[in-house]
Amino acid sequence: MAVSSAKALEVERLRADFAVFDELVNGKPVAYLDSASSTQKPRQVLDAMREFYEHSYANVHRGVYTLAERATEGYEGAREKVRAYINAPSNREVIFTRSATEALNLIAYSWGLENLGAGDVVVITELEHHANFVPWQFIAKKTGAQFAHIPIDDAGELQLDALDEIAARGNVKVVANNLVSNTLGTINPVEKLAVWAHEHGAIMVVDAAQAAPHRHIDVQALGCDFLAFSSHKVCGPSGAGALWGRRELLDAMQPFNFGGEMIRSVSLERTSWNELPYKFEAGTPAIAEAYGFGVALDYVSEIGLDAIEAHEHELVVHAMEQLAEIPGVRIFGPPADRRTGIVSFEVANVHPHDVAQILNWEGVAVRAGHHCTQPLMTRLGVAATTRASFYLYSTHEEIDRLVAGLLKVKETFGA
Amino acid sequence: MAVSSAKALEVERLRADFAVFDELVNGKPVAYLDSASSTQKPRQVLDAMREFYEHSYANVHRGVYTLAERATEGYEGAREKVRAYINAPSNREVIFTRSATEALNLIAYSWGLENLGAGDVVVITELEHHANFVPWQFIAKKTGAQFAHIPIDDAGELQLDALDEIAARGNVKVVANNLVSNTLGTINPVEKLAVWAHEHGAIMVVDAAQAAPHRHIDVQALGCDFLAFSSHKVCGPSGAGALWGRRELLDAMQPFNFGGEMIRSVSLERTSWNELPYKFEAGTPAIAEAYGFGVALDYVSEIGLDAIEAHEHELVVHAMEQLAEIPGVRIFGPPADRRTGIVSFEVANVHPHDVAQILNWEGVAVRAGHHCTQPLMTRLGVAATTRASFYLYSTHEEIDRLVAGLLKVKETFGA
Amino acid sequence: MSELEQMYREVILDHYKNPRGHGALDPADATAEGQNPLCGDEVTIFVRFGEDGETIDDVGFEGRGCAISQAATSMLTELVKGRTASEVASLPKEDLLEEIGIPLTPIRLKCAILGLGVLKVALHRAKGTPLPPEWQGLADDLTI
Amino acid sequence: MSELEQMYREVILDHYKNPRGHGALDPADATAEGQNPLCGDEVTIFVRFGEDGETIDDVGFEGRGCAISQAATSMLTELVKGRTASEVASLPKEDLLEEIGIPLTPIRLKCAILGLGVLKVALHRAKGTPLPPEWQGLADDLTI
Ligand SMILES: Cc1ncc(COP(=O)(O)O)c(C=O)c1O
Ligand SMILES: Cc1ncc(COP(=O)(O)O)c(C=O)c1O
Repeated sequence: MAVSSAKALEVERLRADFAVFDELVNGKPVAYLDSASSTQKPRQVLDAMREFYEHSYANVHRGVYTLAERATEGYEGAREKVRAYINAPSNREVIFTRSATEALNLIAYSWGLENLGAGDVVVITELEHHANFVPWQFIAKKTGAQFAHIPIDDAGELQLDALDEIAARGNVKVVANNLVSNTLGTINPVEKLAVWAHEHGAIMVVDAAQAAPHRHIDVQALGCDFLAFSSHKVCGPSGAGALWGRRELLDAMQPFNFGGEMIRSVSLERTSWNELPYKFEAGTPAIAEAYGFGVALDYVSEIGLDAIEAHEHELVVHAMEQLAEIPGVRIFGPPADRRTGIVSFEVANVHPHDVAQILNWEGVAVRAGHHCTQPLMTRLGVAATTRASFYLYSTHEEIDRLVAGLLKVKETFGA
Repeated sequence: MAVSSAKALEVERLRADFAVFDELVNGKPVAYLDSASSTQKPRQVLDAMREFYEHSYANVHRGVYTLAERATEGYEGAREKVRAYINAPSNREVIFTRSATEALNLIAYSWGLENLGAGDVVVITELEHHANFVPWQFIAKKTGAQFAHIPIDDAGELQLDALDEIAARGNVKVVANNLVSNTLGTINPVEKLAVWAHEHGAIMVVDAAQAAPHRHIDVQALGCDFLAFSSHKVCGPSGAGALWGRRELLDAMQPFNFGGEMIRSVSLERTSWNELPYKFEAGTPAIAEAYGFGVALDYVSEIGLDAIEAHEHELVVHAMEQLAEIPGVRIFGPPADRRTGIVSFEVANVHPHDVAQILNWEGVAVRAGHHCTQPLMTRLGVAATTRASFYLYSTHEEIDRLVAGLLKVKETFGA
Repeated sequence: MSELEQMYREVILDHYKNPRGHGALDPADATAEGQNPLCGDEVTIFVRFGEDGETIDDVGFEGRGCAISQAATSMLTELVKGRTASEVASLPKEDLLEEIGIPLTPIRLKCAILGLGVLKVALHRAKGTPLPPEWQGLADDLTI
Repeated sequence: MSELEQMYREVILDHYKNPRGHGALDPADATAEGQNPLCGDEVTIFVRFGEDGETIDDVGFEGRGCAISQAATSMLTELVKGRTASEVASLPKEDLLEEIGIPLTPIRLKCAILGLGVLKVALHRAKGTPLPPEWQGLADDLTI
């Protein structure tokens, strides 16, 4: 078993940062294999947030007093950390949201409502998460635009030959795709799609919720127009997320939510908007959560995204090898070198809910369901899958426990 | 000086829950008089959130494993706490949002876009916070509805005689008002407005951001249709808020944000919505923050809202008496018995920014600005005011420091 | 007996592997379809009434789901046969859960009662029997 | 000298109480208005050019604001008189801040440079001088 990069990561030392790994479930330590859903939090992030609440908390932006200045500095400092993390040109282009989902809704509403109409085509893919699917479906319906999808092949890869046919249907205005599929782990060719989108005068929207925690992100290299991701999937607190968008586009857009902070002036007759990024941050933001998000990005960056990616790759290779040896287990999606640390599979004649339930008795936490990708489930011909997903703190031993658990599943069901 | 109810509250004991009061600013302990903007957090809330992150964290609702069950229990338990806090009939009617602002936007979009049109009238008041003003202004414009306001008198009280004239303008469809004004502290007659709204077939929207932390709230007694408030103003973390709405209305509304969790089923052709409250909670919610919000409501409820109200009343009486004695200081708004623990004032010939800046050197934290109520500022004929606001941990001594600081302001400016 | 063994006890696995009432009824007097949004599982229920137009003569189901949901729906068909529409409309979920007889976490509870909810919706639509708020989510039909 | 005394030093209070260039110019060759969204303060700037149509002959302002913003705008009028539009368009804010000569927190900085931003917008509109991203927010005009 190759452990070189796992060692490079010093996984055992890192695991000591996560108190949850001392937790026993059914008398066994938790093998947490659901990081694609949400990650656990290191004490560095929790400590920093506590410290912030105790020494630097106030509402941001408007207070002239010291606590408000500190809070604002912490909050705006986090914005700069997000900017650096994705190599955005300016931190005015970084908007804090609750989550990737809210970021994608913001684009769909603020850009979509004004820019889409009959004859236009909104393009998503068959492996989108509902967060980058349903908002576009709604806005397309509302504006009369067509809603088209790029199909995938049996290995879970986008079929780019379908693009010509899609372009023939009308004016392509939006192409929206996740950089990494949360169900299959597929790494999608968003750079290519961005080029194609721009050739057709469309904007390219990248859902990086499942990519940003695991790989270097460079919005300029990707060539996209918008990119969204969530704090809680990258060791940060829940309740925070980020949207990056090109300044020219953000400048021309109407706001999404309305209220305090996002205005320049308000009167009964006429209301105008604050400058970027505040125009898109109505009301009191998730102050301490944005701050914690920034600390989490520091934590992950210090470990190194290359090391994390290499570690996850080893884990996914190991997992796929081990799972392939269990009769009746079928793995969905591309080979290991075309995916991140995510494996979806089925166990013949056992429903994923039952698989996950039995694994839980063994202290192994995996996800069972459609993973918010029902159109993909339809394509795969299943209602649900079982999914194991890894992060910087995951170990080979946890995967071995998953495998042992699956044997127990088969035994229970006589399958 | 009356200290009876302050004693009933055991303020000094409570202050020990708030680490921030050990903080020195410019060598002086912080007199935090900006609680209307956001409150400080007691260790009970911070401890509970930490505990939650370390022992019960996972994404909610979908995991079959133990950590996910615990997280879901914590999150749904908080929903029940919010329900009880405002005496809502059912916790299916309680929706978690980022903030009061987002809750109000949710209503404006989801209810407003479908139900408003030409000939309809949306009624707000002259003392609304921008959060309950600008969303309605936007939706009115978008749907062609009229945007009307209830004026206030010189004491900051709503002039209800204006209602007939407003009703004559068209079909009144929405009446939106804050229960307590964040700038003047005025307690508004929302029960009366709710009766009037219903007589005209309109819905009554209550912004309780500034009321819920300070007074008992009973949505059934208020007779309203929607009510919004924020966690961060009631000792809870930032990033969480709640919307309550009547079930029949919520049932008939389209969702606001789209994505995971809020769907029943998704396909390329047709997508349908999950049941309440999930229909309105797209994506990963602010899990730990909602949980902390619930703990904060417990904290405040245990102290007792009656005791908090009485304590704040004493403070505001004291503050108004003391401020009235300073030549050149003018207090805005109603008498003490018609307001909560909020005092907005001006110091002749000194801009509020300068007042707040000099107070900060004395360790006194107050807010200077328009407090997100520009239409009210216009009515008062000022660009900004200085505002001191109190909470359960505020003391008479802090108010005395405010007064001493104001003398210093006058000295500095020779005013 | 461990909790695991309890949950997957013999009778559950038996109903799962040999579901009673499995299959569509055609024609049917009442029918409805529902999903479990958590996992995408679907169930369709078919009902045939007796001569009085009230008593459930036959009930069938189709769909896919976990052992708990399939076994529960299978047991449900046995439980309701011979009862009237209004009896079933007011049947508390506890009666079915007792039948299932295993401890269920909140999330698995949703699996167990999906079939019952869909049946109540079918009866509501065909016979106008009351549908308490608890079950209304299954009947909502706002969509894109 | 304490920070407080520094911030409200004599010269600031003098400019605040006796602002130079206070008042509208009518007619004016260039004008713009801007707000500080934090406090609602407003400033309107008026510019008159000399015969060359480039050199700022006179500049006036109206509005309301804190001591810092009013003093800074007053100092600004002295700073820019006699310079050309394009010189002022590229004038770094640091030059004005040096003039003000007191330590400013980020929030008070916005007060101090409001007048300068509005002046740059006025010149941009009248003369097409460049308006770097930093100042563009003041010129946005999306509204309800
Ligand atoms: C690919 C992808 N997109 C979007 C999301 C939505 O993220 P969130 O729930 O944090 O908004 C997720 C997370 O489940 C995801 O994996
Ligand atoms: C009366 C009132 N309404 C709404 C809000 C907005 O609250 P939040 O910023 O938490 O969304 C506030 C807070 O400033 C308020 O005082």
